[in-house]
Amino acid sequence: MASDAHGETLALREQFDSEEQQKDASTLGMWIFLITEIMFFGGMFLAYSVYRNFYPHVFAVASSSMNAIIGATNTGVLLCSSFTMVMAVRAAQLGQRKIIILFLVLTLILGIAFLGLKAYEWNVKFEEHHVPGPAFHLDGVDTQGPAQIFFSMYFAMTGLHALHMVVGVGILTWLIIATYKGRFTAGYMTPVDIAGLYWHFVDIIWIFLFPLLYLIDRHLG
Amino acid sequence: MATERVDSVKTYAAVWIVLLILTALTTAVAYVDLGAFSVVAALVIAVVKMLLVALFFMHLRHSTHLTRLVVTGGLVWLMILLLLSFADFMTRGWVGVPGR
Amino acid sequence: MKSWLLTKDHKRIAVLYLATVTLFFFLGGAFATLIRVELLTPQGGLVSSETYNKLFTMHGVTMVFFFLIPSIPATLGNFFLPLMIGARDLAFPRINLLSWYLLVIGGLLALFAMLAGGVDTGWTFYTPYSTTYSNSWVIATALGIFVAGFSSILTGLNFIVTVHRMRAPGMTWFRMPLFVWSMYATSLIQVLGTPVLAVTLVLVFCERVFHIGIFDPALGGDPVLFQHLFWFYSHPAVYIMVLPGMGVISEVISVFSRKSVFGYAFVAFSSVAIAVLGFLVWGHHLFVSTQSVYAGMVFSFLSYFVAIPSAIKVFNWTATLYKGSISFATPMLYAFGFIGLFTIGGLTGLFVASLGIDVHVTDTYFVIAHFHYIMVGGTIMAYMAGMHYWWPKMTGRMYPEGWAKLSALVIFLGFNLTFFPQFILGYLGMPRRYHVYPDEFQVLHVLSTAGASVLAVGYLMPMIYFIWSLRYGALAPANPWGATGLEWKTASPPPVHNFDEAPVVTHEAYDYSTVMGEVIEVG
Amino acid sequence: MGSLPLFPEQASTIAPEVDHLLYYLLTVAVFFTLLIFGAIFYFAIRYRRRSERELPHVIHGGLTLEVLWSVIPFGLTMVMFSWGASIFFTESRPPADALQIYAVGKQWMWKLQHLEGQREINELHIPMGRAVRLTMTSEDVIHSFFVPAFRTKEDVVPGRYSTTWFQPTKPGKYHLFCAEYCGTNHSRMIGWIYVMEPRDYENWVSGGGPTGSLADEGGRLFESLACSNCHKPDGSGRCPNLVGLFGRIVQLSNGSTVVADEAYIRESILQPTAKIVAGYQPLMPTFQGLVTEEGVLELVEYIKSLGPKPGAPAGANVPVVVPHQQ
Ligand code: HEA
Ligand code: HEA
Ligand code: HEC
Ligand code: CUA
Ligand SMILES: [Cu+2]
Repeated sequence: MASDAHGETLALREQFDSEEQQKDASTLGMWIFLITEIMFFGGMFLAYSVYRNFYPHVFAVASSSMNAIIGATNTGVLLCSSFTMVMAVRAAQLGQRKIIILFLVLTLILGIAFLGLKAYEWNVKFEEHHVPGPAFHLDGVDTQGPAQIFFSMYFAMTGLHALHMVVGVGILTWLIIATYKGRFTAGYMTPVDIAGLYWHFVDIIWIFLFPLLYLIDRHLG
Repeated sequence: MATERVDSVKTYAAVWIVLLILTALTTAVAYVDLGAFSVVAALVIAVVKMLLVALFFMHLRHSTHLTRLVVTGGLVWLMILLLLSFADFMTRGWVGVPGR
Repeated sequence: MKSWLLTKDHKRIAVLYLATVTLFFFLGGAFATLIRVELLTPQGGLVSSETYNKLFTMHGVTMVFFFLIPSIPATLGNFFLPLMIGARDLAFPRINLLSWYLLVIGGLLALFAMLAGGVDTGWTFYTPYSTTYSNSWVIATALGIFVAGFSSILTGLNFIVTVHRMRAPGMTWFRMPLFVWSMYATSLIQVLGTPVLAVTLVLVFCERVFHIGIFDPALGGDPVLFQHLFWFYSHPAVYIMVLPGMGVISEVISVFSRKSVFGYAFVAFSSVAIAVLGFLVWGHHLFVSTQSVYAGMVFSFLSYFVAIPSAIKVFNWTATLYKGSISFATPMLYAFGFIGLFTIGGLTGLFVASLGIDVHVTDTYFVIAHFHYIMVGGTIMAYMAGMHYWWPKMTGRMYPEGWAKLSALVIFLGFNLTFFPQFILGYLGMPRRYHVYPDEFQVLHVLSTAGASVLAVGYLMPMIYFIWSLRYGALAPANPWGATGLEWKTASPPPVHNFDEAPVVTHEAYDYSTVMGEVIEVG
Repeated sequence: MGSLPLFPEQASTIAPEVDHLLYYLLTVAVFFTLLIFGAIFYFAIRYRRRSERELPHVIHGGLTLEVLWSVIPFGLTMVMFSWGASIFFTESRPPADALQIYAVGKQWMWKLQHLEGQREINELHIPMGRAVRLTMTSEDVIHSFFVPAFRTKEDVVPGRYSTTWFQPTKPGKYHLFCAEYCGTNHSRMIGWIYVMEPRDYENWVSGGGPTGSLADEGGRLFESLACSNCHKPDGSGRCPNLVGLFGRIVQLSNGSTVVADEAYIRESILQPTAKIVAGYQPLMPTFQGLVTEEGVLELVEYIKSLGPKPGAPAGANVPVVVPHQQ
């Protein structure tokens, strides 16, 4: 890993003295970016908690109208993708290029599967008139307003989560191409590592969204 | 941080299986009437899952103090947002005057 | 041209920022001028109510999001943070350039909104007015602020990583100049606070476009929730606006009294303390919003905690002067102005943090006066101090000292004439955001407008002589003030990679005995 | 124009208290401002640079000083906090015998209703010396009810009730402002408060509303909206008896309790399913969109008039200290 300060290697940028410094900087940068993401989703979690606290009954009814099977399956899919992602990172640590690609592709497929299920779910919501708007209607509650708020939060939260997934899918695609072209070596795998952090973070968000949106007081319904 | 710590496939696989089991568990538990503890159970399981992902998949357990500080900071700030907001929402009506 | 637009050099990016925020300052200033002229008469003859509402909204939006928040961090911070810690550049130069582009894109979106018809929600975008009732360009403006927010986040992220990872050998945390400490604290706020504003704007956006009812009371939503989310960012944001200024003042006070800042560690930690405590007080903007009484008390109580670190700073700066060798160069004059006006602004912050007083003065000109004292009297003074102090380093030219001193004086006088009467107006009950007002308030409004014209002249002067000095100013030596920072150890202006020889730090900051040998007299 | 006052008129019991707190704050502020300005001037002149070569002694700091100038200001601010909070607490709790008046804000006017049925727009007549309690709501955006001479202000929020109160001490005519930005004519959403001698007020108010008292009006609405079909005065049928409801603690079906205040009654009418009374079914339809905010206030007043909580004076607000969620 010894490269001189004004490194001519592909990887080392001129503002850094060493690759180690560069990697530390990138990793720290990514973690800081992730806490901005925590705060970003945090705003929505706040809104969600406030309204759930205002309208517990409506939220329970609305939540029970979700398909928990799809929700649980999707959670599983995402967890599997996290596993394949971490395997890709591991392969990168060991410098096994083919295996990196294999696992990245698997992750990509799982990510797309998640988005597919999500799209299917949204489509169902459309047909059931659970999309906020003039046509909105939820059976089982009398006051449609709070119910609509639940679904507004649902769409905002899952929508922004899905947006992050789409970005993740883009990153994965780029990584696969770059790995294929041989950009990464055992000495320089920072992008894979960092993409991994991002992907797991998006997974963690979903770990919270799933029980909060799909599983409120299921025993009632 | 001279050399990367490489975890074994076994560790990763174990964590992965546990995560899947926890997902099944949280789903199942939702159908049981635990009263107010339903939320608690759901959140506890979610937090455990989060910790597993963060510590193992995101390598937090091998990472520097600084990284851990950053993560803790992020969570603390989230708590500030939630708790101080709820200082309002939970105490509304305490004086028994509408809007106060 | 192309070399500038694609540059990754933090110094050039800083200059790009400088040009951008200056533009927005004069735009915001033009809106302010129109506001003040309009308020000359109680009956509001110059513009319609609708236009007036757009004026103060666009004034607030421009000044806050496109001028003051990026001002010191993105110009002086960008230019000097790497230099002061002995780095070749920021950790992520490409992200740095991206931040600038984001600011420009955000600014263009906001400008588009202004040209297309303007926004009239107030810079605070309170719901349900902003989501349901306003038929102005809320979406484009919100989008602009959203994008500019990411510029701010990325700048903060870049600075934090740079401070952690790029310090020169020997540059320990407690050898860092206080400006770096304050930029670090500022960055923390940018990173932790701005995302919440971003998501709030997304929710407003969704609500406005799809009418889905997240804050809509008609559907059972809570408009006060919006206020919590907004101020969770926007209160800490006021420290984004003032902490960098405090950093500049620490440098300037030290250099021009040729003494180490009194209680260095206290000043350094107070920056971080302000950044942290600043997140605990946002509810003091909601005292009469129907927030619960107890929450009001908690937030009032916590507000006083954030005042203490500010007090510590003010006292330490003043104590630094004691037995110093005090020069009256322009940056120092501005620094004096800053301390005085920030003190007044901060102390009146204590008034509005007191529940009993705030119920009466909230949403009146008292609040307007409070924050202009800090933001204009404080931060802009500090910004001017920093601009004069570092101008020789940035451009390699000296500014004309006489003119500079004159403009500092004009700004100080004009400022007080503009905003002092507003404290009285506010306590008398003059509500803010009023286009027409009862006759009895006119005298004070006229005074304020008179002051604003003096102030405008004061701001135009530096604009002219700075540009003049680019061509005709005397050539600046490497260290014209006898300062200790690493930025003065390299040429004026610095070479592309900042230092010809990688610096190694062996002394604490502000050790003037090390530079006395190289002091060069300046006129 | 004419004379240039520096302080607004003091016309309520709370006004002098607020002003006293202000004097305290001014004293502290002026003291520190003079201290800092004075020190800067003195040091700057006393220690001005006399030669380019001079190098002052290094002073690193002093712990005693740091502690002193943290602790003393902190003590001073704690006085600001507790004094301000105590005034605020008073401002938040109207006395039990306050005169009830309702206010509805709307772009861009104030609509005020007296119990006796008098209605006013942008004007409010009140008796001197008597505490007045306003229950307020908005039909559209947030407004704020601000009377500088009384030093009171409270936002008026759509979708909920807010409360403010004051006790005028001086007859006269005072500004009423809308202090929360509410759109184009925000600055024209102003009016006057007329504080009258109690006897004049009696005359004014007994001039009578065009349609009778607010409660009567509410009773009529109760009939025409067919509330009375379900809610029978004898409590028969599947609906709760509303007699004596106001101020009572209501047991809800989810086990919690709530005090039947104005906000609860409003919610029962507009969002009946939000809180279900224990032992009843969520049968009640929502009246959202069928009744204006003013109408709701009339209904509230009617239900209040249906009989007090045993032992309490009529129309009184019974302060209750039972925690409940909202
Ligand atoms: C840079 C900007 C900035 C800064 C630094 C501050 C600093 C402070 N602000 Fe200010 N504030 C604003 C910008 C700022 N504010 C803006 C823009 C608004 C209005 C927004 C809107 O509604 O549009 C506002 C509004 C505002 C409110 C709400 C008013 C209302 O709308 O009703 C409150 C209430 O508590 C408040 C309090 C404070 C306090 C306690 C501080 C403290 O941090 C001040 C600390 C400083 C000192 C105390 C001075 C130095 C100390 C001494 C000289 C020693 C003596 C000290 C003691 C005795 C303690 N501010
Ligand atoms: C950084 C922030 C910042 C800055 C620098 C300023 C600067 C100024 N502001 Fe600012 N102001 C705000 C932030 C700021 N303001 C905010 C957040 C609000 C609240 C908005 C809201 O309610 O939503 C506000 C509201 C506000 C109001 C209240 C409006 C109302 O409530 O109705 C007023 C009224 O006097 C005012 C005046 C001024 C003046 C005179 C200046 C001066 O300092 C400006 C001086 C600069 C110039 C004058 C420009 C230089 C010269 C030219 C452009 C040449 C042309 C000029 C002439 C020929 C005269 N401002
Ligand atoms: C279809 C029958 C029906 C009509 C019409 C009806 N209500 Fe009700 N109301 C109920 C029932 C059933 C309950 C108890 C369940 C609940 O809390 O929702 C109730 C509860 C209430 C309560 C809460 C009572 C308590 O003891 O806490 C109030 C107040 C009330 N109604 C007012 C009104 C008013 C005012 C109207 C007319 C505008 C009205 N109701 C019309 C059926 C009705
Ligand atoms: Cu109503 Cu302002
Ligand atoms: Cu604040």
